[in-house]
Amino acid sequence: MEPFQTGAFLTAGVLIVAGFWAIIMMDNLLKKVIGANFVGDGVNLVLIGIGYKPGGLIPEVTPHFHASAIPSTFSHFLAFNEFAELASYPLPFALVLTNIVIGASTLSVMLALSVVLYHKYQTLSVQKIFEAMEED
Amino acid sequence: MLDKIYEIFHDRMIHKGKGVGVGSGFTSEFLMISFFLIAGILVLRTANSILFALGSILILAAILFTVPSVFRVEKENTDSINLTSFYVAISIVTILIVFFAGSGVLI
Amino acid sequence: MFDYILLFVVALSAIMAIVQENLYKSIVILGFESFSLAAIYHFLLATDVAATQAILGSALIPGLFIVTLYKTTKGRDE
Amino acid sequence: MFNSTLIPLMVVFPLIAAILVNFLHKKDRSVKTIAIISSIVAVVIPILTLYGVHLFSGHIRTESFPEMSKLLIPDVYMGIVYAYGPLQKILLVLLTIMTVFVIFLSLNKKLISGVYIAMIFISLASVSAIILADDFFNFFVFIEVLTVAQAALVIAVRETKSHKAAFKYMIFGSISGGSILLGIALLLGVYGLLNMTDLSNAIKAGGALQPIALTAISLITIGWLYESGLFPFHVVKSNMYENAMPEVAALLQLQSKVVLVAMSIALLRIFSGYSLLKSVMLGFAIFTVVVGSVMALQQTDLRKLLSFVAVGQAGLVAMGIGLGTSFSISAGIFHAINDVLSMAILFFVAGFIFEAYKTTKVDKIGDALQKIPLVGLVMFLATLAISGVPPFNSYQSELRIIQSAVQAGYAELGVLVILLSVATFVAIIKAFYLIFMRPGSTAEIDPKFKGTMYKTIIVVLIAMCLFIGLFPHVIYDPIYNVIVALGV
Repeated sequence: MEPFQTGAFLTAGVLIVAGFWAIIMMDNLLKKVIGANFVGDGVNLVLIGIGYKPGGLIPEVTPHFHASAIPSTFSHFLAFNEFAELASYPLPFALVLTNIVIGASTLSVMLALSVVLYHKYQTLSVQKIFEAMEED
Repeated sequence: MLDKIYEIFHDRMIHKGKGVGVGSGFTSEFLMISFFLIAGILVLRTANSILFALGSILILAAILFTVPSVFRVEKENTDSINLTSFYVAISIVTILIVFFAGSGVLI
Repeated sequence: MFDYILLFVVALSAIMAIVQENLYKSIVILGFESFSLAAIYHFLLATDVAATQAILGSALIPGLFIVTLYKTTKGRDE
Repeated sequence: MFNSTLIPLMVVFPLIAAILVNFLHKKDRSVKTIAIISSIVAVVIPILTLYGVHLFSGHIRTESFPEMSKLLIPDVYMGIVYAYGPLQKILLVLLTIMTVFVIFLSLNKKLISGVYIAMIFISLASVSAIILADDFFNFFVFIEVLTVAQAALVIAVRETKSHKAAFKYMIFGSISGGSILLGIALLLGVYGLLNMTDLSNAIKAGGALQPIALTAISLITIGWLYESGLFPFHVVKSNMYENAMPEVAALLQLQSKVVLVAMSIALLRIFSGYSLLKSVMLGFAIFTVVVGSVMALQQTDLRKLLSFVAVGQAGLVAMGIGLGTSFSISAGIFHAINDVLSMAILFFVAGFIFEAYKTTKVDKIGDALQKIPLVGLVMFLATLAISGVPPFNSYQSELRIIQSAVQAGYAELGVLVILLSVATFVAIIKAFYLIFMRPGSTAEIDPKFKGTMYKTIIVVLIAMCLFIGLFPHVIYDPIYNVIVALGV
């Protein structure tokens, strides 16, 4: 494996562990939400790292590639097979785009809920909100 | 012995209002103890190792000494987010250990 | 070399954002982390993801966090 | 016309309905019309559709090349695939019929708005997609959408308790969503595939699992625990049921049981040769059964009691699936269907009582049998049904679960199932006695409330329970054939 890829996976591990730590251990509501954001970021980084190919082409940038490349006129273009061998693997990128959007929407719902809970209890501490006596 | 248990249950149940009687406390206690017995028998029967068997007998004895175990279960299952987080962490670790050790990767 | 430094920055800022006491600072660090992550996506040859992450992660999400923080503590220290 | 091209319509149609209803927010009459028409159409679509496989954008199976599949299985699917068979048909018809009932009950509330109905439609669409999808990432996306939609349905109650429940649900949802996606990412890294059928073939061809694949299994199992509301997450799930409106709670327990069935089958299909997974499922299921029924015995609020009973019954379903023989898996799925019906009756009764008395505390209400005799009778029958008394449906499935436990060599679990049904019966019949027969009520019944819709629906549902109990083979045989054909 390429060293940069290994580094990306290690960083993703740090992000995921830090996020889980924040979700499970932290007392502040916003810290928990920040932790959820970090978990999402770390998973995205793992997915992107899977698709990486060292020194490869960017699959979305088309000038490298033409389906019917003719050497005389389009000498700088590649045929599809050649392009597919050189480019990085684009499937995880599509997954990550979806996941970023889902993560942002979940995050906004959680933030809205924490505002509502703050207005009720006048605190952001999980201990105080969830251990408070229930009044009917 | 039985009077004492009845009194323990009565004292604990009295503040929960009319809805919960001593009978449901006894039913759930019976369910808990039979669950631990069943789990012990299962482990004894399926695991062939002496260590497992001894360990399960010890845990069983320890549980049978703390008879009103229902209240403990109830205390551990409140709406609190912290206790749930704790059990989630424990379960994640348990699942990882079981899968890795059971497939012979760790040991 | 720059890409490795970015990886280190992301890992460090994630930990700092979580151990930070002041919520404003931790949100600023969160935005910084998201932007560095977008740069890493660029080095990992995922330019479209990098653009999305740069917009969402370093503008929208910290903005939402700042609004939430303003609505909750209203300048009071906690 | 009635062919398998209708398959994606089961997901797309509720989504379109949701968007329409969402735009018509606050125009109550048109919201009602559109909701009723589109929910009935949503029932008709799965009945009319023929069995088959839908390939999105026409990507057929093609030869693999090294970039795609790192194990070189002969051919792979290139696009997203939806598969529709007898099991999917049963689950989808159940899901859509129950959604129609819930929408009919919700339409007469003051709470009603376009967005609320839209969330019900979105959750219907995502559960349909979870049932149909043969693609792991599509599965994950709709699980996340389902989490947000369910949380929104609970938030709409606008009480602090429901806000707390929804926040807890979403926080743990981010743990489970991250776990599932990380598991999918690791599987994608090892095998280069997302399609479940191909993944299963590739894992079979690959021999023993590597540590990375083991990590992936563990992470996806954590997600499975959350989605089905088993042991560490049972408090979160029961809190959701308790704080939603009771009829929406019926919908939520239906959805989580259907997701439990769909996700278990997906897991068992992908890691079919891996027996440790079944043991882990079984262990967590047994724990959930015991904790759920013990907690149900301690409650004084009818809604809270029913939510813990629902969690315990989900554990029973997972126990059937975790035993791992084809007999026990089909018995578990059959029990999921039966249990959803009888649990829904109980939740609708709770909804009726909540509407009539404005509370569900069992020690405040009393003497209700003279005022609402029909509801009392149906609740008694539903209690018999859920605790497995012979003419009703749960008897058939619990008997099958006990038989399969004995056949699999775990006779003790049969004893545990009997104990669970006794505990369930005690818990619910106690609430029934206190509400309907105990003299002296402190809460007053609302004289204006008629609840004709509630009464009609619970009578229809108890008739369905009785029908399945008398003719179990209509439902059970297709399930058993599917499970045997899957060979899990």
